[in-house]
Amino acid sequence: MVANVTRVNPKLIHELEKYGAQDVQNCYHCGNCSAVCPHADEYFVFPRKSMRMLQMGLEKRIEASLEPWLCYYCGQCSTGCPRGAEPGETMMSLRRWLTSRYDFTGISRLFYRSWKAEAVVLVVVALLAALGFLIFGFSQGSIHHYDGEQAFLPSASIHIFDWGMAAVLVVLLLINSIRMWWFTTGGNPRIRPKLGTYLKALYQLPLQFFTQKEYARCGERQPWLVHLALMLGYVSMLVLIMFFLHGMQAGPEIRWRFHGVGYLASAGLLFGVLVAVIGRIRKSAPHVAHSHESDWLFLGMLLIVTVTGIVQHVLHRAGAAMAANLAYVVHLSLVVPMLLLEVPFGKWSHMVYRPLACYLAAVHRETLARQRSSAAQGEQVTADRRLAAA
Amino acid sequence: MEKPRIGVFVCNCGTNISHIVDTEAVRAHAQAQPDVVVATSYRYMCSTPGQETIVKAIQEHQLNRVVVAACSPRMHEKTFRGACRHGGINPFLFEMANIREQCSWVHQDRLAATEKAKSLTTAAIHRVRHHRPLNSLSAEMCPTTLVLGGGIAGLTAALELADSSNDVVLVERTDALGGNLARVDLTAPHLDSARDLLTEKLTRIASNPRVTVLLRSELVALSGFVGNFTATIRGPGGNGAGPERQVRVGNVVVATGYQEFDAGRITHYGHGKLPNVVTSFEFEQMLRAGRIETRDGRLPQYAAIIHCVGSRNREFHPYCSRVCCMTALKYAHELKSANPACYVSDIYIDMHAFGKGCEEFYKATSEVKTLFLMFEKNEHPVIRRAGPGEDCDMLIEVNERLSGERIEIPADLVILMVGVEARSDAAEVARLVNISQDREGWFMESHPKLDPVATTTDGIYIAGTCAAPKDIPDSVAQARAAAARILARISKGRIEIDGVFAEVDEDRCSGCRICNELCPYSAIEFDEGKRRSHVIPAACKACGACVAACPSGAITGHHFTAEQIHAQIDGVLA
Amino acid sequence: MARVGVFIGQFDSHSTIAFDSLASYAANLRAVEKVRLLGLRPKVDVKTLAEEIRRERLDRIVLAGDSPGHFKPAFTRAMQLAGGDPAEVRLASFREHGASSSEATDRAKAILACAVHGVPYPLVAVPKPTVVNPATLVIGGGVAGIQTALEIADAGKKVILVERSGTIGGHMAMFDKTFPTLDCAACILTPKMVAVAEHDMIELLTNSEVVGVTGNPGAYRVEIRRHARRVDEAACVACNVCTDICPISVLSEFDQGLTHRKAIYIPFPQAVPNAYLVDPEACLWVQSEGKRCGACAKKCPKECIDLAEEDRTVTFDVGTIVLATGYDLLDARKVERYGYGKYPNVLTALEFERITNASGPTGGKIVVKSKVANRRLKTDEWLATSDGAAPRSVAIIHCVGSRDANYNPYCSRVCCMYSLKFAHLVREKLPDATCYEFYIDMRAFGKGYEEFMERIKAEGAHVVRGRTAEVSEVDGRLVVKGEDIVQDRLVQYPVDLVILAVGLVPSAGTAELATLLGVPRDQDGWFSELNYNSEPTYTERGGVFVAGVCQGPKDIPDTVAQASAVAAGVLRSISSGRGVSDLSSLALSEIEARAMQMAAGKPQEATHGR
Amino acid sequence: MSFEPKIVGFLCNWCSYTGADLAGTSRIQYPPNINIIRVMCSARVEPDFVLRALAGGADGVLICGCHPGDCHYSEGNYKAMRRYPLLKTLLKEYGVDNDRVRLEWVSASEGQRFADIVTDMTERVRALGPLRLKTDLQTDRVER
Repeated sequence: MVANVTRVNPKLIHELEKYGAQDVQNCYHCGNCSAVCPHADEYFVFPRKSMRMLQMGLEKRIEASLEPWLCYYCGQCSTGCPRGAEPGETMMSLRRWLTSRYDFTGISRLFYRSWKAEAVVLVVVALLAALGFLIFGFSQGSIHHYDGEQAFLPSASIHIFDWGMAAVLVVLLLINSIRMWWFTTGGNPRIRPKLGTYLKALYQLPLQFFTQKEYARCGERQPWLVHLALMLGYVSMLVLIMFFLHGMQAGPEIRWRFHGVGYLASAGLLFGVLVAVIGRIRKSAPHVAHSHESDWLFLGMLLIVTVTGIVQHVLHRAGAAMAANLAYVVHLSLVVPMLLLEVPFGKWSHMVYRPLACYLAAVHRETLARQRSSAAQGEQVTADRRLAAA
Repeated sequence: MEKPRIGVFVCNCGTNISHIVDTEAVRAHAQAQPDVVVATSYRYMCSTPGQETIVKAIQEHQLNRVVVAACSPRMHEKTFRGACRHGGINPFLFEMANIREQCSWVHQDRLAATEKAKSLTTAAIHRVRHHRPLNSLSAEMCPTTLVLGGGIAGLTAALELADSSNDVVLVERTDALGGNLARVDLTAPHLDSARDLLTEKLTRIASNPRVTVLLRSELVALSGFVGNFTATIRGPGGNGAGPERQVRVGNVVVATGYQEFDAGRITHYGHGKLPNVVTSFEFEQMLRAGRIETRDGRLPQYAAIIHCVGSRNREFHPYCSRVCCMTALKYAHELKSANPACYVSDIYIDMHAFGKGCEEFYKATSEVKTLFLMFEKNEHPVIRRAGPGEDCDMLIEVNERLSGERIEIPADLVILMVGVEARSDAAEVARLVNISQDREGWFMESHPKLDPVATTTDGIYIAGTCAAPKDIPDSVAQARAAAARILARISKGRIEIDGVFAEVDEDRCSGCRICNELCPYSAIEFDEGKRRSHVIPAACKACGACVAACPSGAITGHHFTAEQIHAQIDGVLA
Repeated sequence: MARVGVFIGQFDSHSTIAFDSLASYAANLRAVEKVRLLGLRPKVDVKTLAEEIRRERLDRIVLAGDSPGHFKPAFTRAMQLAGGDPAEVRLASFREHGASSSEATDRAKAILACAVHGVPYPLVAVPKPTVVNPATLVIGGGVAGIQTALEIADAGKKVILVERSGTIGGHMAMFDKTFPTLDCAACILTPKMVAVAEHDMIELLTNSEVVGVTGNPGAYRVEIRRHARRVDEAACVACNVCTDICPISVLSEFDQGLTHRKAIYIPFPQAVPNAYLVDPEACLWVQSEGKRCGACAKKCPKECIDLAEEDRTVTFDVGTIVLATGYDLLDARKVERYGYGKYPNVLTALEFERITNASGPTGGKIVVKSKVANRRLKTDEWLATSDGAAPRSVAIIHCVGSRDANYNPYCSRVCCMYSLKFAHLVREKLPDATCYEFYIDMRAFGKGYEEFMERIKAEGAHVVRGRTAEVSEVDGRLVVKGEDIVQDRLVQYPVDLVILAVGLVPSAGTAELATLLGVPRDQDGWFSELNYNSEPTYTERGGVFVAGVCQGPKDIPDTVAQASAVAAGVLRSISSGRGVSDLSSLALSEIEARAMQMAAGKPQEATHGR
Repeated sequence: MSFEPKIVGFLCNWCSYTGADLAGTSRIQYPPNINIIRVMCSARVEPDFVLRALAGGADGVLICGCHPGDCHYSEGNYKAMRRYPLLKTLLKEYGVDNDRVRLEWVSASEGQRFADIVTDMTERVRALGPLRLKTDLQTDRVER
């Protein structure tokens, strides 16, 4: 078999430095990390191999790899690394880089390479959103009314706005997801899955999305629980807002049917965010020891959004309509950039890429198993023929 | 002659011998031999109590012959001769039967091995009856030392000896001292100045009146023996026929160094054809000149370093050249230092960063983002010109082992880490000073572990890379070790000569002079007056060639007489 | 006079050198036109620098710093671009010449001054000769100490050889075979040990430690604590009666705790001196302060046991001191992932050496450990016994605690080769056993080593390029886990025996000895040599030499060569008195003056070096 | 009982004897039929030694020296090499089969080669059966 010759690109490792891979050049390939990784298996041997691809700058190979998404950064690899090459952080950086690769707009690339650009865009979008909401509010309602006909920001209108934004996000994410599929599977000459395989593994998508079960395979359970709380809180909130906004915004009395779930979701969010922020400040574990600027922006946004949401809700219950309206505007003007920028271009995209990667990994595994066994059979046949000929 | 009273001592060597050979049976068999007064066995004859057993037995039983059946005489003959001396008998009235290396370790049949051990012991008993006491002679030790080679090893050895107030003659083939070190700018792993190191040595050599430096000179003949060599040195002159001078020296340090592997022998590296493929020494030249650039004067954007050029390869040299890995890392550092925008690839097999501070240096080289690429031993990367559309001059194709990919590496400058090999004239030097070379042409030490500086020829020492590849600290250490050995000998003033040599019985000598021509050491002189030959004991190495060849049987090879060997033959067949 | 530019850069981020004060010192030196501080790991712009050289009309550049060579090529290039002589870029390396901290500012200044004058520092900084006491103290009785002692004594000079344990021989005496020739270690070492014991010029003090050193180079006074052996060394004939009768068994240090020895014992049969000694920690008589036992003393046919003997301190006057204190293995328990101490059949390299050694506890049979009940202590012990089961498969793990930022960053230099030797021994003694060898880089660099490696591979050892991540126990069998990088897969092999190629660390007591003697150590704890390239056997302290592994890991041939080299230095300093004073005894002004004289081409009286 | 040949080996001290020792230290096995006599150089082996061995009951004689060019004494092995054909001619006269007396080069690093040579030679001599030299040779020996 004539192997394909791939050109190495020594520049990529310099590029990845901007995505947070500061130490990957230190790796001398002892393989310790792959062997301790709870997620590595006979089909996906990583993180060492991914680090190698990165050192050598084999961009296409990295683009085609699912491995970075199979890593949940338990940090065992980094703890045991004899050279301080930070395999866990490298995988994290690769996820950032891949996110920017899947993203066809180039925005993601811009944000990861320059946190200042990201911050500026965030602020601009927030200001624009705030301006829009204020104009909208004043044009059709009164700042002194939260509920009723004169409501400053009536839930029905916001609901329509939400759906509009959701549509934009879905389109963006869908395109990026298709690109991810194409890079890793559809356009990958090494993998030729059958349609049946795709269908058979389909259950993985909801399963992984709701349970984040792969994460649980990392040695410690605490990070998984935090992550799950954050994820479920976020998703619950999303469901509440997308489908039950009128219930959420009704008031000022507490409607436990909606708000009960909302409180739980907020608690989950707040708990998750606080644990993450404290962890990153203290650098208490390998997976929080290194923070990319985008991580701080992301957590900061999330924290403010959560807090303003809670403040808005409390003020509303307390009957301070104007204050509640203002808080709501602040809340919304932060939610908009957060969703618009983080979901398709930033860390929230993991919400989609992770389950998708788990699904595709299942497809790969089955396909690889099939391909390997038929290759082995092929070899056997050739060997038999040779024997027969002899 | 007094009646032989033989003591036989059988060693178990822990279980090394006794697990196959029934040492008790051997002992009993020996005991039953005529003239054997006492036969004992012990766990370790070589240990202090073992040797004491021999000493005591000699005294208690008035032994006048000793046989030890144990390991190889190469291992412990000296030890047991010492024990005999302590016991009060001449050390040559002793014989060893090798029942370990040549019996218990090579056979598995207990019965057959025991029988063989009996035979060997019997042969030794037969032989030892015919042993004669031999006495060593002593000769003068000339305090002057000849040092061959003016590289770092030779310079160090010369200085070490001269600083202790001994005369040194330093012979260098080229027109300058310094050897290969003079071609180096900085040394790995600390990037210290090689120039300062050399300047220091050269200044000290120049200012030391004890050192006579002979440049453009070479040794053409060495006669004599330890303590009393006469070296013939040819000085500079037209067509290698310069004036010759003779120097009396007591010892010789061979520090002739190495030569670099000819990179042109590996055709797919294109050295000599591709303009920007250079050897490590050519690159060193570029570094010294401050011109790390391509032939046409551009700064290389991509540089590649290829390790093990000619080393660790079945086609060329099987061995590791030991210094290239660290030098390669040094180059990676230097490339990055001269031009931080340069991308450096380092293409290696195994990274030999074993010295003090070397692993740390390897890591530091990784930290500056050197791309390390690993290839398989016995495979070669292939270098070709890049196409016009490429942003580089050359592409290197190789199977990369750590990724499993077949890859191309861009390069504008390729540095070939050429290995070191024995000099083409090493065989000539070996012949002149009468030492051996191994399969690769390196000079052989008398024992690789316990005597890494001495050779099988007394008074000839080896230092530095002529013995095997090594780095500067190791060369310096070896050169000093050679000097230590010589200092110890010089300090005693005289040398002892072993009693084993050949002797001509002038009454039987017919004066045919066959032996004169035969002797490789010119140790046999012919007395024109008497028309008889005679042997110079101190020059004789006891090979026995003359003994076997003498048509009149007039030469006796002491300790290997026909009588003794006949007895031994009869013994093994008894 | 040359116009000199001085550039000062820092390479090691932990360096404490006072760069600022050096810069102001340099500025005041004659000929210096320009001084610039470059900071930590500077990225030099060659063009700007060339411009600067041209502007200042500099014809010599002195690049100073802890390791300034790292920046040199940029300066050489700039000098070339500026039209100057590239050879006029001089280095003033503070680290190279032993000025590694802020306390050594004067030394650093001297180094700088020499470079400015274009004279190599070691040529200038030569301490005055002193009278040297011809006696030498060698600390450590391993192969390095033995070799040095013999070389010096063979030259007719007195040597006092001090060894902490009860016998000389060191680690080499424990080994079975030595790579790559596979000759038996004892066979080549024991004759030397015997020679030491018999040498008229060597005074051998075993069971002894150096506790005090006073005086100056050339005239040291050393205090040596002679721990009570409690057996008269000269009288003992090693008849074994005392050991037979001794009721106390403890684990044998020489056999790495794989078997027992008695409280009165001889470390191994070929020990030198060949005499027994009492372990006071274990001896009933000593522990009960004479109330119990004492059987050995009563039964000794030569009546040479004195259980009441006490430690003594003796004093010697010596001129030079040789450090040959060797190494210890890193405590393998620290590398938790391999389960040493938890799983009995995870062994250190030394334990395996003893198991495979014909004179070891199993008579050379390779076995897994067996559980043996210790009735006295009422515990179970895992010992190597000759009736133990042979392992069906063995894993050898390289780089245990070496080349690892979490333990020792350095390479231990010997492990690759001895691991290959182990693979050979396993395959030879147990042809049906599988042997896995996990490595990162195979460092077979010495004479005949590469060929040895090829031979071992051909013999059928499975060589896996990858480090073992962990050793665990599954269903009573050990499982080693790692990535086989060349085969591109994760591997898990069930094995019966795991051998850890544990890295080397400075032997216990190295730090104390360093303090006692005033010899600096490097960041890894090994004794620092005076100069990496040219003085690998001298130390900063005059008249104190280093030999063997205590200066840094090395194999037997390199150790022996270095040990002999030390002898050369010792003999030379005895005969000439040169180079035995402390380097720090030289005043800065003195060095400055000499450097200036030399630069002016004035002949010096002798330029003897160290 | 099957015939076990007796072979006498004359080995030079520097290469072959060391090579035979190396076979030992490397634990390379070979048949125990050979008994080794050490000489300093293969050049020391007089034809008389060989005849004495054969007459004394040896079924074969092996002479080993350094490889050509490797002789510790420069060219002792060449002397042995030159002497060997003459010896063979003489032995032929006595009716000694060609395979019974061999001259081989074994270096200090060739333990395996030494073992192979001994194994091969033992097989061949075993196949040839016991050697019975003529009585006149016996008388000749006694007379000397």
